[in-house]
Amino acid sequence: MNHDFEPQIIAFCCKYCAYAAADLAGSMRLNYPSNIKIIQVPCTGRVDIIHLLRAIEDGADGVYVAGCMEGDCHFVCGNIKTRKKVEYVKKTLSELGIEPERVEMFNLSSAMGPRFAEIANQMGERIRNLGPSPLNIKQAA
Amino acid sequence: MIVADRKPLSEILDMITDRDKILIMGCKGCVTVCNVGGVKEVQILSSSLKIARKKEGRSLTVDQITIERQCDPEYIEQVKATINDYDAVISMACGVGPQFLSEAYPQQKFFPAVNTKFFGGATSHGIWEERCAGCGTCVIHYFDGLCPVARCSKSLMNGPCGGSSKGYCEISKEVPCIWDMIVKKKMEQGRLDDLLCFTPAKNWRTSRDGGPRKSVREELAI
Amino acid sequence: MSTKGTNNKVGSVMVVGAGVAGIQASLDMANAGYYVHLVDSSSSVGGLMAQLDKTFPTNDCAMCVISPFLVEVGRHLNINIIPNSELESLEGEAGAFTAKLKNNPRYIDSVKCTACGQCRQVCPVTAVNEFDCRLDLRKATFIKFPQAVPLSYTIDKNVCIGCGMCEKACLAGAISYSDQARFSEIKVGAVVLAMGNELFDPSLFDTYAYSRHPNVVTSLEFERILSASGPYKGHLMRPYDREVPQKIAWLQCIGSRDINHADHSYCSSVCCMYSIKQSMIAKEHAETPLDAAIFYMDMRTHGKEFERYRERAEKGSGVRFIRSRVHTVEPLDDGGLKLKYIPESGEVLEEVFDMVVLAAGFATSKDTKALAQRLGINLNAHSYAQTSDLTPVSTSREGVFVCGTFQSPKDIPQSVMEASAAAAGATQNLSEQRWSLTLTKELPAEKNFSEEEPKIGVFVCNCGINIGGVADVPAVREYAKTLPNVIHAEDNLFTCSQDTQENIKKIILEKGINRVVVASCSPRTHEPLFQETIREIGLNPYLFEMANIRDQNTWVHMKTPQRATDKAKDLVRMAVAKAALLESLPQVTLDVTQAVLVVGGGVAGLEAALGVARQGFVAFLVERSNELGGMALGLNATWQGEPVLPYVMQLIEDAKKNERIKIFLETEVGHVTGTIGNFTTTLKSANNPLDTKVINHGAAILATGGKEYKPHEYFYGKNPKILTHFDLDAAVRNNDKALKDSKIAVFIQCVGSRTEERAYCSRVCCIHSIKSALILKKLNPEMQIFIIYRDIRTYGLREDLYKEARQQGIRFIRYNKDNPPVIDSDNGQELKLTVKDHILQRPIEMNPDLVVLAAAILPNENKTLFEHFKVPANSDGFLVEAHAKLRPVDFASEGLFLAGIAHYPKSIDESIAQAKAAVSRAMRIVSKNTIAVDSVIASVNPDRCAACLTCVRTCPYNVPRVGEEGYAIIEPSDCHGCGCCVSECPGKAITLKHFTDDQINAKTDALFYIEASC
Amino acid sequence: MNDIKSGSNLEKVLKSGNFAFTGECGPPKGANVDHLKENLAFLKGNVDAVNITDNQTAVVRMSSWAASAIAVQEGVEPNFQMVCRDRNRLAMMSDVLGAYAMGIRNMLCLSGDHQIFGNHPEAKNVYDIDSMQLINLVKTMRDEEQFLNGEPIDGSPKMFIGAASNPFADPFEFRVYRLAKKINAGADFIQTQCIYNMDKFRQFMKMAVDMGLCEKCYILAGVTPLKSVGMAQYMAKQVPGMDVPPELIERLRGAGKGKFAEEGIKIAIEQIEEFKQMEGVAGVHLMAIEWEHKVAEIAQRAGMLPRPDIS
Repeated sequence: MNHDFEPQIIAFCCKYCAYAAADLAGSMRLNYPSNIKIIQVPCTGRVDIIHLLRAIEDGADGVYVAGCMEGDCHFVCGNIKTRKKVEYVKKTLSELGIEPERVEMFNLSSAMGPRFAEIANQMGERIRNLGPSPLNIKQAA
Repeated sequence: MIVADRKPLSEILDMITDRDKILIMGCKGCVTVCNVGGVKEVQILSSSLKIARKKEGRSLTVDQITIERQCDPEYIEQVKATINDYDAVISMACGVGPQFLSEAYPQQKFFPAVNTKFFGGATSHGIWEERCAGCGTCVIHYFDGLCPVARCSKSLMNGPCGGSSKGYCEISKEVPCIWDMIVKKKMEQGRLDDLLCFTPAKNWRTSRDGGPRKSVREELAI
Repeated sequence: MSTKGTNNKVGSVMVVGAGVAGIQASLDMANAGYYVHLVDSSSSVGGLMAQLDKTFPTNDCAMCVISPFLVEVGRHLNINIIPNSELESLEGEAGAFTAKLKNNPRYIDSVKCTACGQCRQVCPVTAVNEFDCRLDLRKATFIKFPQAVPLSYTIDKNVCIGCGMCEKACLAGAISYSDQARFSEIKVGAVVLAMGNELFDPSLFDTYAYSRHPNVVTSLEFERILSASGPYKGHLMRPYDREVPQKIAWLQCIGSRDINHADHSYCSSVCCMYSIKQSMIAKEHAETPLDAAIFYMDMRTHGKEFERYRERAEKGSGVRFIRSRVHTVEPLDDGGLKLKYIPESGEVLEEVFDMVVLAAGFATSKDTKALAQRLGINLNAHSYAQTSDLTPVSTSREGVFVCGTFQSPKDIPQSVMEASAAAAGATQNLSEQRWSLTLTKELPAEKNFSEEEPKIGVFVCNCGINIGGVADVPAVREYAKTLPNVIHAEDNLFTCSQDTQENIKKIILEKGINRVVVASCSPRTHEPLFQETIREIGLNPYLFEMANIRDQNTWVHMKTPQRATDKAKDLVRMAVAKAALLESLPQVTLDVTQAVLVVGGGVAGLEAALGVARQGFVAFLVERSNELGGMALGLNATWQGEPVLPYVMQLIEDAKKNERIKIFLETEVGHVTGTIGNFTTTLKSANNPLDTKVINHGAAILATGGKEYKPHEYFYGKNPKILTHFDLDAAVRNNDKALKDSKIAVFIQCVGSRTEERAYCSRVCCIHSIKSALILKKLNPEMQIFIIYRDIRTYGLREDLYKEARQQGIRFIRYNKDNPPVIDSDNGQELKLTVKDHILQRPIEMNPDLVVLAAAILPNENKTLFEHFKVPANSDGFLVEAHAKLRPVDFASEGLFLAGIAHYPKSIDESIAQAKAAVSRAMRIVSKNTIAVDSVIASVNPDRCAACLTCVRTCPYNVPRVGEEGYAIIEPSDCHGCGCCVSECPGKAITLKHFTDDQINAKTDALFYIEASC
Repeated sequence: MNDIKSGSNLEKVLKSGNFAFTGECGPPKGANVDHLKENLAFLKGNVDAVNITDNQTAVVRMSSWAASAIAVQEGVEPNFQMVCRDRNRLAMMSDVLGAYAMGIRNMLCLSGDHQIFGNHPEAKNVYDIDSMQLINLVKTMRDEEQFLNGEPIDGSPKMFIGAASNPFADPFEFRVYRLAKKINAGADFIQTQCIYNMDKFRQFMKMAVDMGLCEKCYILAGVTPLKSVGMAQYMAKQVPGMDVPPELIERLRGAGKGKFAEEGIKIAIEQIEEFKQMEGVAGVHLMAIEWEHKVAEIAQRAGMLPRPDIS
């Protein structure tokens, strides 16, 4: 494990839950790695397979989607649909010999500021343990 | 419509292993409708291939285009100007597409990215089922709209065989026994007698067994 | 202005007091068709909340949540802010008052003043800054706080030496030393009093050394100490030597629940919670571990999510909770403060703290009392506006309404609720004058930039020190200038302040900016504000993008400024990349269905339906059971002793008689479709689901109520001597002889509340128990009555009941959660109750004839109903409002509102207020003929559409269809804008406006320094 | 029904009114025929004819016509099985002619298990014609002395035509009609799937009798002795169209360890005893899979010996 490694992680967060939870984590002054960048979407249902692949292609070491709790999607079932898309991308990455754990789906409510920070920390830690994306290693070499 | 599945990435990667600039061609016909070769899938394949190459530390230039149909020469004509700028072209159309392309552009190498599977339709979103085997002699009216040629694992014309169990075929508990459906439908409609008469051996000449087929419409042909 | 209608009622309203309640009332009424005059004695709107650092229980930054409201009220065309003014008299009667105002001089003309601050720079005089609770200084020419509205300076004539420096410096020529008080008259149809309250002055308490020692501060002073814009810039220091305190003590009930020093027997309702908040925030601010201790009598965390908040403080943050009233604070030479106190164990303890915070309660000011007298408004014994529980926002004078802390001590959400309720009350009889005096805003035509290259302006906010104190804002600003398409970048102290809005507009025009990026806080709170600003000068609101560099950056990475700066740059780069691809979106307007669906026929539902009808609109009132009235049918009296049943019967009769109310009994809500302004709901018979009706409505109010918990504890249901509150109320109504014959009655509190299973406090039980105990005492003065409790929560003026109960000899025995009373009913009907006495520290045994269980209040189970409306419930089953503080009646989904116990357990007066508030909120929608719908919707490009039906099959709302022309059609008004179809469309024929693939991918690409390839 | 069609032993036994008894034997998985001969020896004299299976369960073995020819050589009358899976109509007709020329006189016409179950699941199946059409094809060759295309045959194959019937497959109501259809198509005798659910079989036979099918055709009831509880459970769960009632499995289990096989044989014998009495049942087809050496014992204990000699 490389201790200097600072992974770049993109988090697609839905406006109603995960993004609000991220704001709450901020207002609670909860710390998480600074190299997690949030992209707001109205609903995780808007997240497309290509958005996740594009992030990996661009060089992200990890990507995750964070939506409302299952059953509580503001748009009924966008989060459930996107969980399946995340599974598809995991499968694609496996096929390409890239750790599928670099992509993940999470669910949390807008009130779960601490959970947001926990997820961010957990994902940061996971990617740090996995090391840089194989796409970045080759490029650096 | 024609239903297809995308080939595994490894297979596609092997096809283009020595090529660095490719064009991925989608088709707006059947393969778009069955979510396998439209604009969206072209983007996904493009990104996946680029990821794979980047992982190897090699670059891959990918252009994308999705044309109206790859089974019509006029639409294929649209890529004429640039088609030979690529090391290879991947077609995401059914098996017809890459062949039409190969015929139109003999200098270029065309790879199929999908496995063409059957004629069928979506029973619900994300699930497609076979309905027609293209046998050339339609008999579904004898079977109340249910085709035993395409939908019986053994294409029995006098089914069901002894493997039919609880409405499912012997080959899998997920494959419905079409003969079970035929019998039940006939029974419901009080026309079981239809099934008591012997159906003689089918003439397969009109099917693929009769050799590559062609349809000529004299009144249309120019 | 033109007058419409033939009667002499006036279509404008006056609101006195521009704190959060006054602002809310003003916005509600102005948005529902009335012209509002908002009067405040101060130079700015904002009131007490503007001085707060954070708010409980979400720890949101107070200024951050209130500032969009300040700006909205400041820029509202139909709100006339009248600062520095007092209401002298109110003549005439309801519907047509004449208000006489005294407009005190500002000495600086607010029309001319540009708030450039030059006058302040040259002013040689320094004075104490009252806004910072005298902990800081200001000049004689000053502005109350950076986000002040109206944003213009004033001169403090009490300290001004008249040197003339500012007059010379002011290029706008706004200074006018000779400014005099003026008097004016305004005709209004109704008045809402929202003067708020001031805090008790603890200098009267010698024992706490407040006036003798700087390290003893009031809670408000401590708010300013914590505040990022306060005297110490958010650094936790003690005033005496600016040392960082290691130990801070909070002393509760200063000037509350105390008749010895303060003559305030009431509870101030908010102090327990704000002390918990302050202790937690102080611990966060402290660079070294801080020992925080709260000394209290009863911990009153009776609001929604409060109990969990307290748990978090104790278990998560390690705040010490000490049940004891400190009797003396002794200053030490080193600035320390020695506290002497007797904890529960009984011994006398001493402990030294570095700082003491006095949790000062509310007190009605002399000015307010004088105003009440001038207006002829009755005050109660505690000098709060006299109201009835059944008409909680009506004063003794018709046409004059009250809300907020002038009504009784309360927290912000309760004040906001009452403000809306007062707005509904004030406008109820003026509905024929609706829209008669309002003005319409003329917006300039939108400019068409479609042919132009993107020219992006970037505005980076310092947010006081919230951002600038962590990240290097100038560096971010300079970096922004280097990004593609950026033609202007600047940083602002507060990008959201009104002067910055003006500045943004000016810069946009000057430089020809056609896309705007603001890097500041969260788009959730501030995007609408900035969008409105750019629209005012002809930019489409969607040519705007925000970078969240505060909530999701500087607040998270406070301890790593470099990283925060780097991340801010990344976020700005990403926002700029998206901004370059932004497109104008057309504003779609739809006709509004001017009717409201009210679900639930209890008191809240009835009040809501009647409120809607009295405002002149149709209400559909749907009740699942076969009768109206709900839970209130089982209650005898309000806490002030007003009989409930006649009131409920009257409500039911009024509702039945009202032609505008369509009542559906034994009816349930089925499928709900549509969005704000136009919902279509299927109602189905509770008995026959095939018997359905379809109704159209523009808004819906959910008042689905609650019920009393049926305890499984304490042999309830197995022994006839064991009752719940509702059982006891019924027994009282039926003159049950057993009650009178009881010799010993025991009330057990918190049965089913504040447990592992149900962590919340049910809020009403302590009051209900004490009220019932007093009734029993009246029935049989010889009866021995015990109330076994954990904390007595007779919040606000309800403390009177507690006081009276003790005077009547009712005995209170406290128990711990881990050590509850035990009932032994083995001996047949004879009950044996054992409880450990907290004072004697030993078990007491008694044989009660009557045991009353203060059973929890539960929300009604309505899972499917909530799913139909897609509204969230929390883990306890209560509905979740849009914002715990400032939107307590709204759902996050627009057009849907909530009221009553479905929101949280509450007393009948609070339910009534919330129901009226819901009416007021709904009026913002249904009072208009048209409504603008969200432009973030899916749209189909027919050329790309394969008519494959993917969208038809994946839309959660069944909106898309394939039309006769052979491509998918998505009706803009039906689209909810989730984007599910967009991401599934195999032909990429559908785009979600404002969240296109190109725009989303541009952000990703930009993070990795990839130039947009699209 | 009384005219002799093929003159096979089986035909003669049935037509003489005897209760027929047939066995079964799978060809070897190789060209070594020693084991085949050994198994045939076990069966010889104990049964009237031996079914020689055709790539049973889609597992490749020696061709069934060749193994049948060996049986002829060994003095055991074969019942040559032919499935529709592996041959088109040309191959079928040529094999029928060849088989007849080799002295084979009985044929059982089957659809065949789908190749997905076998050891070459990737194979392309043929199913040019189905079992019903095969029955008809053999009948046409025999009685019309024509190929399927109507061309005359020089020396027609006089086969005793058999077909299978599975009373336990679904839809149950249709099974007896399909049996009738096979009889109409030309089946002279029927061998049923192994029977475990006697109630259901009784019901089936009653329907067959009521429809007069037993007057047009000989029905041989299929019996397979259960060797173990595992086998019973496998048959119950994994083999399509097999109906093993749970009570039967319990009975087997109740016998106790080491005694399952004996209990299985007991059950089989009880079944045979009942079939002898059952109206419409003309014989028993004993499928003693890999248990050829037990056939003599079962036949003995079931009172099936000696076999009638009708030559």
